[in-house]
Order: sequence, then C-alpha cells, then structure tokens
Amino acid sequence: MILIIVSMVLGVVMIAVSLVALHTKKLQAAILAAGVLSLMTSILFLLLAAPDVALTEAAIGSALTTAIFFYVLNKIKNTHV
Amino acid sequence: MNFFSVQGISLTIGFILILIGLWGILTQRNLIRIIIGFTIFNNGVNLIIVALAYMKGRTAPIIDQVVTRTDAVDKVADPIPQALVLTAIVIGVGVTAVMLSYTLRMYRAKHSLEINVFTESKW
Amino acid sequence: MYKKLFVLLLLAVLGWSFFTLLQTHQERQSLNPLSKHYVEKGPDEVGAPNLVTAIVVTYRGFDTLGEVTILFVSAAIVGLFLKTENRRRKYKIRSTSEILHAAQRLLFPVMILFGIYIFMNGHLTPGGGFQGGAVIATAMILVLLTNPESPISHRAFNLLESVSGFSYIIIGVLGVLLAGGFLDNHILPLGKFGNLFSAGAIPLIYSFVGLKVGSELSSIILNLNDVQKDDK
Amino acid sequence: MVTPIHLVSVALGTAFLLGFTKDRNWKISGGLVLLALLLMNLISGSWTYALFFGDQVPVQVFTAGFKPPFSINLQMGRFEAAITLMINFAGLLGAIYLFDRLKKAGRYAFMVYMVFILGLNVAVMTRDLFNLFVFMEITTIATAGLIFLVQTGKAAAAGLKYMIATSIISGVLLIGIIFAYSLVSTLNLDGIIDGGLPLIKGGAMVVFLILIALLLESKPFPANGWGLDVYESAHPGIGAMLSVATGPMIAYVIFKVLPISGGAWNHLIAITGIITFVGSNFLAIKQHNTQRLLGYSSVAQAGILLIAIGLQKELGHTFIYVAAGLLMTNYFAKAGLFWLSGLIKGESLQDWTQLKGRPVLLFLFGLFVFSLAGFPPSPAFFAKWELIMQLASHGGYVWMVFILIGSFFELIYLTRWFGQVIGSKEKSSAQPDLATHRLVPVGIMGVGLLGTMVFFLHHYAPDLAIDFIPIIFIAALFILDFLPAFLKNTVTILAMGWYLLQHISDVQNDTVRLIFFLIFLAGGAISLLAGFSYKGKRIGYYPFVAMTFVGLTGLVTATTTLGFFLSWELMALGSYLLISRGKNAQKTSWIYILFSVGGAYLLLMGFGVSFAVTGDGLLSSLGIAARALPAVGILLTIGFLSKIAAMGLHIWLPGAYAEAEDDATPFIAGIMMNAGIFGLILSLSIIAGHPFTWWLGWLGVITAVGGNILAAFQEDAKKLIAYSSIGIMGYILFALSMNIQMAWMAALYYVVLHFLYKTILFLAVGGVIFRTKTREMYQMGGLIKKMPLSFISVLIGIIALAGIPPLAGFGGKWLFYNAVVMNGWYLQGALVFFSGVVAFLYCFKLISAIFLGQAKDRYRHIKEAPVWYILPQYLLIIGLLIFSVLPELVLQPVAHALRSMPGEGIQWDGHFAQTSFGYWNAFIVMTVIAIMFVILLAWLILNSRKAQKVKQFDMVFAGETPFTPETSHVAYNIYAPFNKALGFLVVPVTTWFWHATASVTDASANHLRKWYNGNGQTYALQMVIYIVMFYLIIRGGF
Repeated sequence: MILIIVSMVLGVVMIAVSLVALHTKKLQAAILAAGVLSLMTSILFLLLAAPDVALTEAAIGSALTTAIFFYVLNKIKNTHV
Repeated sequence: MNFFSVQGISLTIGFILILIGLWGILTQRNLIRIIIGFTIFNNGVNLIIVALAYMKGRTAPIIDQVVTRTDAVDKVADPIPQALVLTAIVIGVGVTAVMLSYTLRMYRAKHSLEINVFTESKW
Repeated sequence: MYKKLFVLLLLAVLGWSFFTLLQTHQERQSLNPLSKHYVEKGPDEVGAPNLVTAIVVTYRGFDTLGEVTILFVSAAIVGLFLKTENRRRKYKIRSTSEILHAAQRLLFPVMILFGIYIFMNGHLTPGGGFQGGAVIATAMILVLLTNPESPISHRAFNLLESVSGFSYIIIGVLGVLLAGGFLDNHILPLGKFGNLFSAGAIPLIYSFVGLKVGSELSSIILNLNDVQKDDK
Repeated sequence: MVTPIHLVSVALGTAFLLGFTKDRNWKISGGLVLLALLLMNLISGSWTYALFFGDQVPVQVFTAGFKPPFSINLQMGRFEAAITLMINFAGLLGAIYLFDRLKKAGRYAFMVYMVFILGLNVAVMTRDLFNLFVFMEITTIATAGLIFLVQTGKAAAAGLKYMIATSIISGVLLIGIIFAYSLVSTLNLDGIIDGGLPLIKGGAMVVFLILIALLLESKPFPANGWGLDVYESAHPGIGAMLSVATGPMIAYVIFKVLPISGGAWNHLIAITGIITFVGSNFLAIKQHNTQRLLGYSSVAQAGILLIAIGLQKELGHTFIYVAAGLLMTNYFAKAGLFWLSGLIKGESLQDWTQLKGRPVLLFLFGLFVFSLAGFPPSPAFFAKWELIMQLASHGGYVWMVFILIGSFFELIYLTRWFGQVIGSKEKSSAQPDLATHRLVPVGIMGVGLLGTMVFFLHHYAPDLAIDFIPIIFIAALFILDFLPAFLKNTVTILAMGWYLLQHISDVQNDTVRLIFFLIFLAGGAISLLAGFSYKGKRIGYYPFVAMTFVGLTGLVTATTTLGFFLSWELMALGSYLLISRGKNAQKTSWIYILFSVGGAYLLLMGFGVSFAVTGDGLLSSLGIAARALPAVGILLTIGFLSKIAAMGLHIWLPGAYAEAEDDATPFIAGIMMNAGIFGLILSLSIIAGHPFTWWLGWLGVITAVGGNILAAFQEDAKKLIAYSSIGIMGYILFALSMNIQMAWMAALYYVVLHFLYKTILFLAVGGVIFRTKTREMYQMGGLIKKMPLSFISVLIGIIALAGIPPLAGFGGKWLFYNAVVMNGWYLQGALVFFSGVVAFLYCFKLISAIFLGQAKDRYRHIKEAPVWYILPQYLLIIGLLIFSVLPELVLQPVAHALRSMPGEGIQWDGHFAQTSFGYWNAFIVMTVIAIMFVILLAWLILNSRKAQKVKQFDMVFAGETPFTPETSHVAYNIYAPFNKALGFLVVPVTTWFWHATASVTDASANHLRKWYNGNGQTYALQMVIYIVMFYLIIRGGF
C-alpha cells in the first residue's frame, strides 16, 4: 500500500515536472526539469525492482543526457552573443 | 487490469508521459524543447517496459543471500524487460546526442532554433 | 490555437487506444516460461548471479553489441558534425574555483575506480558496463568543467574505444570458434558461482563494454567541449 | 561456407578498427572499409549461390550458444542471402562512389558508413523482434549521420526531420514489442507468430503498433515528407543507398514480421502500398528537382513492393518473381539514376542535358528510366505482368486498375524527363563530373540490370514463345552503334530479309498473319532503303529501328499473350525513341508514348481478364475468354483503338508523324500503324457481333470523316498525309466493325493498299523535304519539273488513295460499298462516302501545292530527291500496280481465310469478281484506262505545240516582299470556304479535352504536393494523424 502511495505521488510529480520541462520559459530550467524527471523515473525503477535499470537511468538518462544538453545549449548561447 | 497497483500506476504514468512527450514534439516550436519532448517520450516508454516486468511483492533479479537460486523463481521480477530497457536507455542517449548535434548545426546555419524556419526542402 | 486543439484531439484518441490496451492487460502472477528458464537455468548456464547481466551480456549479448554500436555510431556522428570546427584556438583560460580543482583532483580517480568497480562487478551486483562507462564519462565531465582546456587526448579515447570494441568482437568470434556461438561466454570457465572471476567471459565482456561505453560517451562530451572552446 | 555471423564481425570489427587510424591515413581506413565490404559481399554472395544453385539448406545462427527463444538467432535463407547481397553490393559500389566524400569527412564517416551497412545486414537476418528494433535503430542513426555528409544547412534540417520521424516510429515499435512480449512471452519472431497474437485479447492492438511502426518506416504516402526531404537534401550517393539498400531491408522486415497478424494485415499492407504507389507517382508529376523526383519514385517503388507483399497469398508461387522483378529493377535503375545525378551539375531535371553527346551515359540513362517505367525486357515488366495476371485471376480488378493508374503517372514523369533530355534544344553548358570512381558504379549497375533482364527473359522464355535472336540483334546494334550508318542500314535490311525467309513458313498457313508479316518485314526492309541517303553514324537510330521491327514481327509470331504484349511494348518503345529523335519532337513524342502505353495498359487488363477466365496465357484462348466475358474483347479493342488513332484518341498522331525524321515516318506511318489493325482483327474477331461493335462502326465513320476533313486543312505536307492516315484507319475500323466476310475482306484489302500508298507518299514527300528542308507546302510549288519522279510517285499514291480507277483504291471502294449494302449500314456508308469525297480535296492540295504552280526562286537549282528515296518508292509502285491489276492474289487467300465468317463472299472467275450487287474486273478496268490514257496522252502531245510556254520564276512582288509570304502561294489555305462551312466539324474538342485533363492533373499534383511543407513538426504530426486514422479505420475491422 505504501508502495502504491509513493508511486502515485511520484507519478503526479513526474507529470508535473514533465509539463514544467515543456512549458517553462527558460531553456535551462526546462533541461533541468527533464533531468529531474529522469531522476524520478530512476527512483520509480527502484520501486519496480529494477536496480540495474535505475542505475543506468540515473547515470546515463539523468546525468549524461543533461550534461550533453547543457553543453549544446551553452554552445548555442555563445554563438548568439 | 487493476489500475490501483504499482504496476497499473506505473503503466499509466508511462503512457501519460508518452502523450506529454508527443504533445511537446508536436506543439513546441523550439528545437531544444522538441528534443526534451523526445526524452520525456522515451522516459515514458522505458517506464512502461520496466513496469511490465514488475510483479507484486517481488524483488530485483539478482541472486544473493536473500534470493537463493532455489527460490528465485518465486521471488524475482522478470529480468528480460529490464535487460531490454538498458538497451533502450542507451539508444535514447545516442539519439539525443545526434539530435542535439543536428540542432547545433542548424543553429549555425540560420541562427534560429524555431523549427518552422528550416523548410528549405519541401514539396 | 486550432492546431493545438487538433493535436489535443489526436492525442486523446491515441490515449484512448492506449487505455484500451491497458484495460486488456493482466498483471502476471508468476514468471513466464522464458524468464523462468533464465532464472532457473541461468546460474548454471551462464554463472552470473545478476540475471539481468546474464541476459544482457550473454543470452541477449547480440543486442548489447548493437547497443554499443549505437553509442559508437552516435559518437562518430557527433565527431563528424563537429569535426569541421575542430581548429584549436588559443584563448584565456577561465579561472575556476580552487574548491572545484581540489574536488576534481580528489574525485576524479575515485570516480574512475568506481566506474571500473561497477563494470567489473556487473555480473554480481546491479550495474555493469553501461553504468560504469557512464560514471567514467561523468568523471570526464568533471575534469572538463574545472578546466575546459584539459589536455585530454581525443586520440587516447579513440584508441581505447577501438581496442575495447575490437576486443569485444574478438571475444564474440572466439565464441563461434571455441564455444557455442557468437558472444558465448563459455570461452572461459564459469568458475565458482558468485565470485568476481566467474561467469565465464562476462566480466571480461562487461569490462570491454564499460571501457567502450565510457570512451564513447567521453568522446561525445569531448567533441562538444571542443565546440565550446572554438567559439569563445 | 563462412558463417553469416561474420557479416557482423567483419563489419563491426572494421568499424572499431578505424579508431586506430588517423584522418590523414585515409588510404588505410578507406582500404579497410572496401576490403571489409568486399568480404561481406563474398559471404553473402557465397550463401546466395549455395542457397539458390547448390543444395545448401537455410541455416539458423545461434548467438551465445543457446537456441531460441533463449537467445537471439539469425537466419540465412534464400531471401536473407539475396537481400544482404543486394545491400552489401550496393554498399561496396556506394563506398567507391562516395569515396572522395567519405575521405574528406574523415574516418568518422567511414565508421558511420560501415555501421550503416552492418545495421541493414542484421535487420534482414535477425529473427528476434527486439534485436530487429536495435539494428533498425542503428541503421536510422547511421543514416542520420550519412545525410549530413554534404554538410549543408539543408541537409542538417533534413537530417533532423528524419531523426524526429524515426524516433516516433521507434517509440511506437518499442511499445508494440514489449506488449507482444508480455502477451506471448517471447521475443523470438517465430515464437510470436506461433503465439497467435490476433487471438489474444489486446493482441490486435499489439499487432497494430508493431506493424504501423514498420509501415511508417517504409515511408507510406502521405506520411512520408521526412523521407522525401532526405532524398532531396542528402548526397545522391546516400539517396541511392536509402533507395536500394534501406528500402529492400524495410520491405523484407515487413515481409517477415507480417505473419504476426495471422494474415489479417496482408490486405491492409497492400492497400497502403497502392495508396503510396499511386499517390507518390501522382505528386512526382510536378517535380523538377532530380533527387526529389527520384525520391518520390523510390517511395512509389516501395509502395508497389508492399502491394506484392500484402498480396503474397494471391500471388502464390509467382510472388517471388514479382517481388524479385520489382526489387531488382528499382535496385539497379534507381542506384544508377541516383549515381548519375551525382555526376550532373545542378539539381534540376533540365540539367541532365549535360549528358548530350555522351552516348554511353545517355544509353544508361534511358536504360534505367525505361526499366523503371516497366518497358520490356526489364524485370519490372515481367513483375507487373505477373502481378496483373494473378490479381485478375483472383478477381482483383480494382487492384489492377489502381496499379495501372499509378504506373501511368510514373510513365508520365519518367518519359517527360527523358524527353526533356533528348529533345531539348539547349544543352547545358556545364560539364558533368566524370570521375572514374563514379562512372564505374553506374556502369556496373547498368550491366547488372541487363543481366537481370537476361535472367528474366530466360525464365519467361517458354511463356514468351518468341524468338530470341532478334532481341540479341537489337543488343548487338547497341554495341555496334559506332559503325557508319550505311553499314548498319545494310545489316538491318539483310537481317530483316533473312528473318523473313527463315520464318515465313511459320505463318504460311494463316493468311491474315502472313499479310502482316510481309508488310512488316518486306515493307519495312524496302522503306529502310531511304536511310542510305543519310551520312554519318546516326547514333541511336538503328537499335530503335530494330526494336520497332522486332516488336512488329513479334506481334505476328506470338502465340501467347505475354509474347504479344512484350512485342507490343517493344514496338511502342522503339518507335517512341525514333520519333523522339526528331528536332521538335519533345512534346509530340511524349504524347505519343503516353497514348501508346495507355492503350497498352488496356491490353494488359484485357489479357488479365482473359487469364482469369481461362487460366492460360495463350492468344488462342482469348476467344473462349471473350465468350465468357466480353470485357476481354472490349478492353483489347479500346487499347488497339489508341494505336490506330481513332477520333478522340488521335491527337498523338499528326505531331508524331510530322516530327519524326523523314525516313522514319514512312515506316512508322505506313507500316507500324498496321500493328493497331492487326490487334483490332485479333480483338474484333473474338467479340464479333457484340453490340459494342455497332458503336465502333460509328467511331469508324467519325474517324474517317474527321480525319479526312482535318487533312484537307493542313498546310504541313507530313501532317496532311498523317491526317489522311487517320481517315483510312476510320474506313478500316468501320469495315472491321461489320461482322461480315465482305467487310473484313475490304478491311484487309485496305490494309495492304494503305501500306503501299502511304509508304510511297511519305517516302516521296520525305524525299522532297530532304531537298527543300521544309514541310510547309506554301514554301514549295512548281517542283514538277525539278522532281518529276517524286511527282509521279505522289500522283500514283493519291490516285490509289482517292480510289480512282484504275488503281487498287477503286477496288477497295467497290468491296467497301458492297459490304455496306450487305450489312445495311446505309447512313454510316453515306457518311464514309462523303469522307471519300473530302479525300479528293486534300489529294489535290498535296499535288498542286507541292508540284504545280510557281516555283520559288530559292529552289531554282534544286535536284530530284535522292535515289535512295526514289528507289523504294518505285519498288512499292510496282507492287501497287501488280496489286491493282491482280487483286485476287491477295483477295482469294483472304477470302479463304475468312470463309467461316457470315455473309456472302466474292465469286471469282479469273479476273472477274462478282457479288450479288455487281461485278468488278480489275484487269479490264486497268486495260481500258490504260488505252484511254495512251490516247489522251498522244492527243496532248500532238496539241501541246500550240500551248504557250510560261517560264517559272517570274513572280513579281511589285517591289516589296509580302508581309505574309505564304499568301503568295496559290494552294495556301485553299479550302478556306469549306473551312467556313465545315469548320464546326473540326473544332478541336478532343485536343481541348486532353489538354484540360492534363492541366487538371498537373495543377492538382502541384497543389497536393504542398502537403509536404518542409516543416519537420508537421511531418511528425502527419505521422501521428496517419497512425490515428489507421487505428480508427481498422478498429471497425477488428
């Protein structure tokens, strides 16, 4: 039961975060939100008895992807100036 | 199915994420946001895969002190989708990286990130 | 506006179709025959306590090869894209905080070791080549953050990538020659169940995967970093 | 045998090894890549050989040492071997073609290229659904990388569109796969197929997700804008790979995954295929960008392949030939065209004029284009034939119609493109890039295509039942085209004579066939004599002459519908190419081929229906089929009507005849046109007495009247004769529509007669034009003194034409009116009679405008037409005279052949022909007239001393040059009063109709293609719409 509640809360937050990611004004915030979404997904993966996947999602989906996004965004901003 | 279970909730969230991702892909103008839409979309897909592997009350498919070889069959979640989703995640990051490099090049060409600017080839 | 409404309508239909799919879905109460086989026979056949690893590296090792290839080709494409602007330009090094430098000096070796640990133990504990590789790449990001001009050689990563990739293929082919098929882990003895050096070639394969993924991800980052430098 | 897994290890090992090299060591990296691709070719090639020609059985390759479903397995069967060979071969040639590009981009590019080829190979071989997903993903990512090889902003945008589209697809696919796993507990394809997904609750939705994703990957119309943009923006070398390597991969993947639906999706796939085929070809009509056009065409080809895949059950054992024919044609031709387009500087179709003056490249261009368009003997021709036949026999008439409509659209743009290149007067100033490493792959594809043609010809040989020596002869002429024209002319004439002697015994027992056989071969050989007047090489003339004649003779000797149709198409193609050689023939030749092939498609349908009824492809069973379904005969008849240019379908004819070269017109008009009659005889004999023929009779009347009236108003000598041909065709059509012996006799009589005088007239006028360099009659005049021999020919020709005694034309009329009266078609007969009167008008105009009156000053020193023009005329005149005096030589055997037809025949008594309505003795008529002629001539000569001699060339313009010089010619617009009276009859309704059809088609294609607005997001939206629409549509079905 606790698991259900936790996952529901997590789910609501995830949906909220994903909407933020799409609709926030600042791109940095959007990218961060996507990263946070990924992190939360990885927590949910843990709940779903998938530690391997959780680890991968955290390391690749969350950390690395966000880093790549930021590198590119940075680059674009630099070009703009 | 029972929507009021961990699996049910996870699956539902997964599908909602897919739809939100698609919404982003189809309505956002900014290329970076479209790509964010794709990461959300992929997150949803991955979540669905993992959720399908889940069985109530079961634990990670790793044999150790708690889960012995003999009772593993009744204790662990389905390892196959978990193995698949590893692949899917890695593919996701590869695709995202390539898309972002494309975005970079397109930005250089036109100094814009608006998707409706890039329509040189058409009809 | 109309477009958005239209998209909403489309997504509603799509959502409805997903909903019907979910409705028919039944949660399983027990493992299906295929995964049952993996769980029951996996330890004997492959010798890896982490069943996910057993599937990823051996049973479905061919997928993993494909997945490594995807990262490989992504890294190559990023390289291809950004190659033209690979001219090095001198510019002032941004001074970064002393704390970051210290942290980097301290953390970097630890993270690399941690990454190696993760993929070496992939067959025993959660984690493996991808996760370990990602950790290594994160360490690289750390280095680049503190000093974007770090003399990290692309070449070294390329060589590492090539060596690990090629070794991976060699192991795969050895499987054809010595054991039951491509990427069969039985080319090495299975060893004692649960040991570090067990599960046949899995630790070896996962190490190469880890090194390869690490170097691939790092080279994506490095290439992007080069672009950074270029435009200052 | 090397295990197929080494396709993977070689490709990936090489890709990984490339990391050791440096960019400047391109020789090493490039060499490694080429070596690896060569090895992969050897592996796939050896498997292909062993599986098709050896006793090798298909093998399963297990990875990781476990059997499926526990681990991933690859399959190497016939399909896999052949398709991986196609992929690897294209990969090798593509790498050579792209070598300098790849080299410039560095080792990364080589890596991406290797991985691309690898992904394709595994996607074909794997039997695991998730593995399929992974390797398709590898392919798409690698493709995205390769798109950017050209490094333009356009390519970057196209690449991103591609990524967006494929990412959506892979998401959908992945959801489908994982739910499939959760339903049937396996990822192994065979396991999933056995699992019976459609029967499980929710399974239909899973099937939907998987198949819609794969379908979208095949770029179905109209959710394929992303694919087209990629074709347009990527390097042509990459476009080629997408079309000929990725395309077959996706098609095969669909083929192998399709059984998961348990057959429920087969027709859906075929329907999407046909929508794609028709839609893409339609939109391609307005395309001017070469690569985009090729993209549309590639998508369309994928569509027709999907039709075959979806209808595999209906196709039965012929499926493999249909699929292989379509696949191979697209493979060789499309790769060749894409690679050629890389040689051309510029993106527009017009830029291909750079190929002018390069016969080998032009030949390859034509070979590729016409193979794609499905002309024989391209594999696509046989594939479409098989497809139509099998569809017909399963009652799939709607399929048939749509396939032919799509093919017709395809034909429109392909032939227009070809015509633009051949017929355009401007030649692009830019020089094509003729690097050897780019030319060689194109050449190899050409050779490959020819090889496949040989294979298919060989396979269908028993069905064709035609002689292959002529086809080899055509090929030889292509190869020997560097020889001087007179040599080739001699060889061609001799070959025709030889063939005539060899094969006359085959048709000896069938008088009707014999007549046509003789007209085609003997008549053809005589008409070719005129060709000796031309010097130089005339590159690209004789191969097509040979093609036309081979087609013509094939019509006569064919015993099967396939043989007949193949000959028909060969003739159409050959004559089209001849006509398109004319100076201003670009548009007219295009219209000609459209009408020809449009008619041919009706024939194809007719044959299809016949096949459906009788199940065999024999010409002799057409009659049986038509008794069951008269549609057979009606379709065939309408098809043939377009060849004889019946009113309404005639607009191609005047232009085509007029613009063809002057020595080509005689045999196109005088000889080839009889093919249509031959066909009509075939088709009308099987529906004799059907009410439809009454309408045909009227059509014949209209054609006769219209053709003759139009002829009278022409100022262009060749057009005048051309329109008169339409008139004669009207007579013949009218006669054939009557189901009585006398009428058919008249028709065949006219066939022979028309052949004789039409060839004479065109040769004579051709000779005049050869000297005067103009076709406008008002620029001629008074040539009687300079060209008396030509004058006599024309005179004899028009006497025969007008049906004035004593020449044979009179006999024709006699037979004709007998027939009309016997059949009771009085009104029609009267109208035809009226048209005969009109014929006098243009006959007079022809002779007076050219030969009588004042000569122009500039022709003061003009000579008689060349002897090689005169000689065939007089040979034919001799024939005409013999025929006039002794018509029974032809009529008696004809009567014998037609004896089973209803109605009264002719009673012969020596030269004396009698029917119940009267008698006719050609010999006596001739004798009487000859005596009268001699008397009159003598009188004339005796009295001519009194006549005043008028000098020619004494025209005076009162010191000023006339503003409109044509008005100074007496015969110019001579029939203006008639035009005022009868003008309403010649309102160009038909022309208006066809023009309107064409512009509506053009405009709507232009409008519809705006759907592809170039915005990647819109494309994504279109895909989602496609998915949703598909879902909504099939939800009713499930």
